[in-house]
Amino acid sequence: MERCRMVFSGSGGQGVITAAIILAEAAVLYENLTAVQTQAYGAAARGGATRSDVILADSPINFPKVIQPNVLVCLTQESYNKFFDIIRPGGLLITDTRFVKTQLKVDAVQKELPMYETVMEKVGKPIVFNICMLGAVVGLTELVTPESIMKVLEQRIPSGFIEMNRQALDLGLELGKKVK
Amino acid sequence: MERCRMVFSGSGGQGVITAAIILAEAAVLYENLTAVQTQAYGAAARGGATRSDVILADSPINFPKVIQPNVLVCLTQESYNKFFDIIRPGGLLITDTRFVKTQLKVDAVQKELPMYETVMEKVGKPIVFNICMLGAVVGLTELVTPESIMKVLEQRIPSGFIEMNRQALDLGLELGKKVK
Amino acid sequence: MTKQIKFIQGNEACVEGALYAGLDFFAGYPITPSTEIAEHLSKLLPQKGGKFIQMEDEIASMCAIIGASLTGHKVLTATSGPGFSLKQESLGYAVMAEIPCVIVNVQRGGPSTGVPTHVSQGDVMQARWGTHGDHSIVALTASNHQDVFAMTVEAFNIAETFRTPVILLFDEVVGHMRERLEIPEPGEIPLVKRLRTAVKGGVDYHPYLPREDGRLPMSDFGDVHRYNVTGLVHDMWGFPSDNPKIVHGLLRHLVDKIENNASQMARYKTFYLEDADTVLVSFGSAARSALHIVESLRPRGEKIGLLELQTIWPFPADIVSQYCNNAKYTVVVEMNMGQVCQMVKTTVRHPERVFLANRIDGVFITPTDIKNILRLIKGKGV
Amino acid sequence: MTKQIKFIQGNEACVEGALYAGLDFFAGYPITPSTEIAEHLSKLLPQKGGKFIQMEDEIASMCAIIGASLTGHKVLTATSGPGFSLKQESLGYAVMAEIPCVIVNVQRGGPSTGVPTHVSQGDVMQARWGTHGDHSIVALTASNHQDVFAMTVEAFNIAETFRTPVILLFDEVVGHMRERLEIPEPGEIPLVKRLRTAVKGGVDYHPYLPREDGRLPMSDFGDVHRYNVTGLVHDMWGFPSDNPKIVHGLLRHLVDKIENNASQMARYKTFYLEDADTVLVSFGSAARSALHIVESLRPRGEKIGLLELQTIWPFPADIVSQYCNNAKYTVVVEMNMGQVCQMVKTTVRHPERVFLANRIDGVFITPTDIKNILRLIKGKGV
Amino acid sequence: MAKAKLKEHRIDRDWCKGCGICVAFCPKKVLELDDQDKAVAVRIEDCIACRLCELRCPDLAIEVDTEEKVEEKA
Amino acid sequence: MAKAKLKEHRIDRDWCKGCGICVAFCPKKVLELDDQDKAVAVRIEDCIACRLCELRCPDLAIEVDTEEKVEEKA
Amino acid sequence: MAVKDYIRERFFPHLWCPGCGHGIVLNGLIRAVEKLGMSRNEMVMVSGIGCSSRISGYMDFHTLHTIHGRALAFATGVKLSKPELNVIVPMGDGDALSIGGNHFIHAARRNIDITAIVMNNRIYGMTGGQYSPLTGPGMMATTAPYSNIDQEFDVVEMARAAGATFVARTTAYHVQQMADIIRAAILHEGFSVVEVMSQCPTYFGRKNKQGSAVDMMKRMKETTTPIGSAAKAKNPELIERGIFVQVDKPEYCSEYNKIIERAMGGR
Amino acid sequence: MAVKDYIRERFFPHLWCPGCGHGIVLNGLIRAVEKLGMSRNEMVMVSGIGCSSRISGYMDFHTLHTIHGRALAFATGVKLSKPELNVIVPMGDGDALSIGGNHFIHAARRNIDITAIVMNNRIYGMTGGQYSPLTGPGMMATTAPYSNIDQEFDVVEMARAAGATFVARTTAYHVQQMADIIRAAILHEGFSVVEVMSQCPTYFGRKNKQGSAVDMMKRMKETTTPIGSAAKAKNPELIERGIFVQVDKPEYCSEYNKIIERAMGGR
Ligand SMILES: Cc1ncc(C[n+]2csc(CCOP(=O)(O)OP(=O)(O)O)c2C)c(N)n1
Ligand SMILES: Cc1ncc(C[n+]2csc(CCOP(=O)(O)OP(=O)(O)O)c2C)c(N)n1
Ligand code: SF4
Ligand code: SF4
Ligand code: SF4
Ligand code: SF4
Ligand code: SF4
Ligand code: SF4
Ligand SMILES: [Mg+2]
Ligand SMILES: [Mg+2]
Repeated sequence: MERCRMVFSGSGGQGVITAAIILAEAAVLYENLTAVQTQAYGAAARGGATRSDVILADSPINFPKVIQPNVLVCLTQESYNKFFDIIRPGGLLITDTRFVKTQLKVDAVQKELPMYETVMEKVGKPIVFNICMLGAVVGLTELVTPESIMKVLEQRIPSGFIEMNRQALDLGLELGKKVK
Repeated sequence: MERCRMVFSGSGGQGVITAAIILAEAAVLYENLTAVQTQAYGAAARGGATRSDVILADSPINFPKVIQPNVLVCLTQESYNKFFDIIRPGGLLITDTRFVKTQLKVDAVQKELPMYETVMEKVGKPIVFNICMLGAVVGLTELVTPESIMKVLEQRIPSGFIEMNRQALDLGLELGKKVK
Repeated sequence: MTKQIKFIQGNEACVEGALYAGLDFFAGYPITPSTEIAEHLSKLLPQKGGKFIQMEDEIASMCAIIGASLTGHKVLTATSGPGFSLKQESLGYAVMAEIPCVIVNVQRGGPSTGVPTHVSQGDVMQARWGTHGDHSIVALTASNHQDVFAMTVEAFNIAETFRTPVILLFDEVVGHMRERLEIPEPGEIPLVKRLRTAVKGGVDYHPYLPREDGRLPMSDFGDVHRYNVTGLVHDMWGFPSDNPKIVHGLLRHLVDKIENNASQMARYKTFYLEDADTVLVSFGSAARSALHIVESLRPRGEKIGLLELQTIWPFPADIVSQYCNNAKYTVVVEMNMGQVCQMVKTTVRHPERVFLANRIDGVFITPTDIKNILRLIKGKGV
Repeated sequence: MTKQIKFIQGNEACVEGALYAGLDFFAGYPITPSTEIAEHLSKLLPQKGGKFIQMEDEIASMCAIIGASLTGHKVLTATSGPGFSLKQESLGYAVMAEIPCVIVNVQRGGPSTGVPTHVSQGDVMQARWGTHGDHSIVALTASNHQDVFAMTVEAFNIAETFRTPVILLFDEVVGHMRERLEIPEPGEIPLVKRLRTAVKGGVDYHPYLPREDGRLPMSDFGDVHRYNVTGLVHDMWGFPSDNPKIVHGLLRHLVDKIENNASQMARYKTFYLEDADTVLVSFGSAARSALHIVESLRPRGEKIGLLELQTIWPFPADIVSQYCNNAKYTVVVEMNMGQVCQMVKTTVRHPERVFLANRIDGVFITPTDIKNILRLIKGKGV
Repeated sequence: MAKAKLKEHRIDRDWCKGCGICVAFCPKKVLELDDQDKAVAVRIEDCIACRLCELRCPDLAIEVDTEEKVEEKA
Repeated sequence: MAKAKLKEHRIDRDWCKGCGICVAFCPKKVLELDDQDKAVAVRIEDCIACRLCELRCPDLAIEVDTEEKVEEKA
Repeated sequence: MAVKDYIRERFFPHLWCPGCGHGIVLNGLIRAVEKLGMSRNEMVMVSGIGCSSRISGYMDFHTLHTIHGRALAFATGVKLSKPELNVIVPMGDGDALSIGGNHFIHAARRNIDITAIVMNNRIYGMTGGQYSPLTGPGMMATTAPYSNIDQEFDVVEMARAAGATFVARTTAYHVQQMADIIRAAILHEGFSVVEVMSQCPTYFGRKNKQGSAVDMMKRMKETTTPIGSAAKAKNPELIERGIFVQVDKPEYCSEYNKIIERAMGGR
Repeated sequence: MAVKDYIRERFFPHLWCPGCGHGIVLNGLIRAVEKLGMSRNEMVMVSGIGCSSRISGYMDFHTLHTIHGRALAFATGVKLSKPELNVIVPMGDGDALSIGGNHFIHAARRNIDITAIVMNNRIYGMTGGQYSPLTGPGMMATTAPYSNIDQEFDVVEMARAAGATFVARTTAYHVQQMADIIRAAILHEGFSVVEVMSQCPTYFGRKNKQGSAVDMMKRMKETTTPIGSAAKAKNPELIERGIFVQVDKPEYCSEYNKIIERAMGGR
């Protein structure tokens, strides 16, 4: 597989870091891939734009940070403004329609998806917004299988919440596949 | 003048350190000599044998410790036993008759003086025993003048006690001169 | 049976290594970026009957693990820069009283509060010289989670073997990064148990008398041998002494037991060094960028390799000389002002061929940074 | 008028120097062998309207003097090994926040409680590297009371000039020994006053923006400029920043202001070096024995001299090279395991010609010790 | 002190973090959070200018401007 | 407990530092310091074996041996 | 002066989480200082490290942001060297009573004229939710995953026993009382301690299922009562608010001035 | 066992000065332990640095002579890691309440089963007579040449406020009471504090013209009284002796064992 470098960004409460970890963990535990996940700490992490980097590969990963992501996800305007220009030429830029207005042209495939709206409409819980986003990423990139993601989720969350997460993941997958 | 290295030894309460300081201070402040005084600290200083080293000279003194003293004063048996053999060949060894039995032969001039007895008899205060000792040393060696010692004492002690100290000093001087 | 695989932070890998090594007592005080070590142990230690305690500060934490080591337990504390500074007095006590214990310092940007959430490797010299008086110390590090695990186990083994505190000098990137860890089977990595005296009760036991092989068997507090432990210079029974012979003997023993065994304690990895004329020397997370650039320059024909140090103290001078003495360029890659570089310079035959590729701005050094510095060093401009 | 002559301990000479330099605030915690400094200041400071406070520990003492420095006062604390270890965190704060202050460490035998009442010079490397993170430090020492006085004044001058903590690294022998001190007339030794900003109230003042000459004018707390002081990396107003440019700039500034001025800060004395082929390098009380042996060997025709270092940090590499590069034998005389010797080796052209004449047993090194070692070094046996 | 008469609520939308404290503890239920989670005065006429919202705001985002205050300033 | 009957005062002259505490607080004035400043029992017959001297000695230099104690040991 | 004259506006919005009680302490403190009408130039704020300690960066005083736990030691140096300054030391519960406990009791013992404000959120906020010496048994924290077994200090009792001459407790909910108490504390000559119960919804609240900041503040209202109230008699579980200690005792800097007089006279 | 079986005879005569109260504490402690009949192998004594701390070198227990002020932190590690041991921590007043104040209040707060004995001579003996936090205003010390202005702690009040569950005070004069109290303190399950007023004739006595050790002990007799005595009512200056606090509260190691049970059950 091609090495895939990703940056997930958004604001504190949106769960972008968790999403990044789940993706990477799925790749490592269930797809026999190599993955490294890092994130910004400190003041940078608190106010403003949260960011988590994930690299997936089938060989050892030494340098763990992402400088130019193949995939960039921005879930807030602030994170979009801050990070849009780091996208690797020809990369994939995913934004949420509710939170981000993409005024700026970049050399990348831009996908503006109504992830938040869809989640709120169909699930009604903002808490699974990040899982929907993950679904969209997986739908668009097919880096790991949805089953692997679900296996990670089953380890991580109380069984009562699994269904809700599966629903959000599926919604994301659909959104992603649709625009592929 | 010849460089004179001295060791004053005894037990905690006898004031040998004070005596050493007074002698050195007299030399420096009133005789334009060079002097260095050191002493043992810690457990060594608390129980057992107290020791203070003094070097007097008319040129700079670099090495401040005394290895082989020209003059060794021992005011207790313990200090005598511990230090008698460090005396410089041909040096002067002063002991107090009340506290020290000199059983051991050394290559030095040995002076056994009844300093404590004399002080107790004539002054009645054991506290000036050390000043009497100092008098004896000065009497024997003429390293500094008694006046210089008195000047130091006048700076250091309340005027009410000066007389007593002068008396002790004189008693020592006499004892010293007598056996010279 | 398939091995247990985890996708975790470096700090957790350290926790896993410590538990594998037989840790049963942890005392600490939270501080970024080491806190996760305490957090995970607060959960995992009692599950195996071990003890976790959050003390009132870092000083107390260090003292508590020393106390717990003396009752016969494997002990750990974890901190970062400011806390590591606070521990210096009690760390010196552990050196003097020869207490097996492991101290993790997940380095962050200093001096002082510095940039607490950013990466740095600025505590290398402090680890060696932070406490007062002549002494020696062991410090290990690692660049990835498998090695974090292994070096943590190693730290406990060295602590027990040499009756000494061992410092694990990790950094923020390794501590916080998540990657794969495969937990070795029990027994896969050999463990050094506490060496306990064979001397029976009633027979004179010397807690501070080295055996012929240099090791000093211990006796647990609560056991039949009652002896004294002190930070004063002491005799072979542990009682204070200021006898110059004893002072001399003890200080030499404390330093020699570490320095004379430097080769035995040297842990390192080599990459592409067989024919390398340019040798990168690195450690911790910086070594990841170093390896990255080595692997990307090799295909272009550059004879470049990497010596990754895992033992920092005692400084593995033999290893460094061996690999760097004949190099045209030795380039030390580290995130500080050249603390290891200075050591390499004093070690190799041609100090003038030793260069520093570093960053000190809290940003993780990139392969590109190193590449650029290599060009400059070789006179090729930017 | 005749000068004031005193016959006092080295610790008192330090007190006299500090008062001469304009000391007006001391905070400390007693510890052997530095205690006399506190004791004398508790008496003398209030006599001139200054303040003495005995704090609850050494950490608090260091913090208190930093606070007092910020209100515009010249400040001092004094301690020994264990206390010096405890001060490391707050010492790093003083480095980072650029606080002029002076810290005396009257060294004693370490590590840990060691031999508290015996002489040692074992904290040389700790003075340089004791706190976490990259940084630089100034450390001075002296071998006799006149120099203790002068170096104490110097310490305050350097602290003010460079806005930095300065360490006075004395030792038990110098601290406790009594000898003559001649107090210089007021004005005889120039004093550096606190450089206060000329910026008026209401105009933007930058507490952390160096002037062209590198100095940073201060403003007292309570004065018209309200600014921020922090141990975090900060911008020119003193406010926290983790901007990599600012991090880099500040760390370089903190180190460069010291290291680039090493020559300006180098204080040393030379004895009989003109034609010496054997150069003793020494400092503190050890230099007394070194000078003694030099002066006793010279009349016997030996070409031996002494370089006495008074500035230990920043290490006076230029001076050491100048005097030792051409020597047949450079012999470092110190009471530790070779901490300065190691620095000399990394400095001179022929490290293989550098030797160590030391004692580590708590006993003051004698001229005879040095003489014997010289014979051995020169292959002449005992 | 004369009883204060409300002039306006000045709410700094950049500073307000939408914690809802002012809303919850306003004795007259004057305030609400809008759809962007910023405080707004919706029943301004009920306000008794008690300033509790101002005092309790952790973000110093709300100021209750009263007539007196204006006079004071003059 | 049976009332103890005095057998002897064992005073370790090497340990005794002559502080005089035992002397001052003996309810029966049994003890004195000799010319070398060591405690000695001078009015042994007055001793009531209260052991206060033993308990208060900072140097563990004095032991009051009683009959019972001897029996206990057997 | 207007409220905003006391703050450094350029750092706003501040870094505290939404609903963090520390912001309310900032608010109350400003009101207290405003009423006192003291010049900002005579005010020094000294803080340690923690979310709470960030407060010094926001106030337009002379501000000294120090190291974790040691603020009172730095403050002692500031105050004793220049007693005419007003020194305020806001502290987190960990900062004040865990690592900083010794400096706390010694400043109290000396009765040096400093105002200590303990912003007690019962948790280490800045490092992400570990238990503090004020968390109390039975509560959850990231380092107490099986619930906490550490007994808690009573700040008021500790301050009193150590010798503080002004000791009070209030909450973020009772912001008017808070402002009044802080004002009285600053005016008090001697060491004054004000414990302010402050909510950390992000860690303490979340870990202990205490709901939103609003819920936590409601709980402050319900679980506290004025000192000596009838309610307390009925329900001894209630936590008392108000001024517990307010006595006159020799203040350290004044006492030191007497030492100086004596020393100078003695020459 | 005989008294001498509890000591390391080869270090006698000990290093304390003639008449030093610390020797009487040693004496009283031995009597207490003797009565308890505990095996020396289950006793651990942990001390810091100071004249007082030398006591650990003289007792034939497992002895841990640590660094100044930190003994209780070391002791916490010993006790928590092996709760079946009896841990006794003798401390100087400076050791316990100056540099070690924080560990003192935190050990008390945790109510860990350790017996702390504060050998209070109101001075730093070992370093030669500087004032301590228990010296008290008006006294002389080498660092208080114009007389001390530092207020003193009340050890009993501090221990109580911090959470100690056994708190007592006695003196070197009242050695029988001392032995009884130390015995009760060792038996108490939880953190126990015994303040023993101990004379330092060499420094405190000499500096404050209090005469010989005997005179100082007479003063202990005259200036103290049993808790709640009629004498105290008449003369409130009198210092009370006896057991001030003796309550049952969850002990730290037992509580931790419950955590272990919960954690192991949870697997
Ligand atoms: C010496 C040291 N130890 C630990 C830390 C890490 N640290 C920073 S703030 C903090 C505790 C914060 O808790 P608290 O004082 O209650 O303040 P809060 O954040 O809750 O307001 C800790 C442990 C540090 N900065 N320095
Ligand atoms: C960190 C540290 N600071 C200071 C000292 C010096 N010191 C040793 S004992 C002591 C105080 C002794 O007083 P106290 O604790 O009351 O015991 P005492 O000697 O009076 O019994 C001091 C300050 C030290 N050893 N270590
Ligand atoms: S209290 Fe302040 S921050 Fe919270 S919602 Fe109201 S205005 Fe906004
Ligand atoms: S001033 Fe009072 S009534 Fe008016 S909005 Fe604010 S809280 Fe409500
Ligand atoms: S109490 Fe003890 S040391 Fe003192 S005089 Fe009596 S026997 Fe001697
Ligand atoms: S046992 Fe009692 S009566 Fe007898 S000598 Fe001792 S103190 Fe006096
Ligand atoms: S973590 Fe807690 S204390 Fe810190 S800012 Fe957020 S709510 Fe406030
Ligand atoms: S100095 Fe004081 S405390 Fe120390 S041994 Fe002597 S009398 Fe006892
Ligand atoms: Mg808190
Ligand atoms: Mg004491």
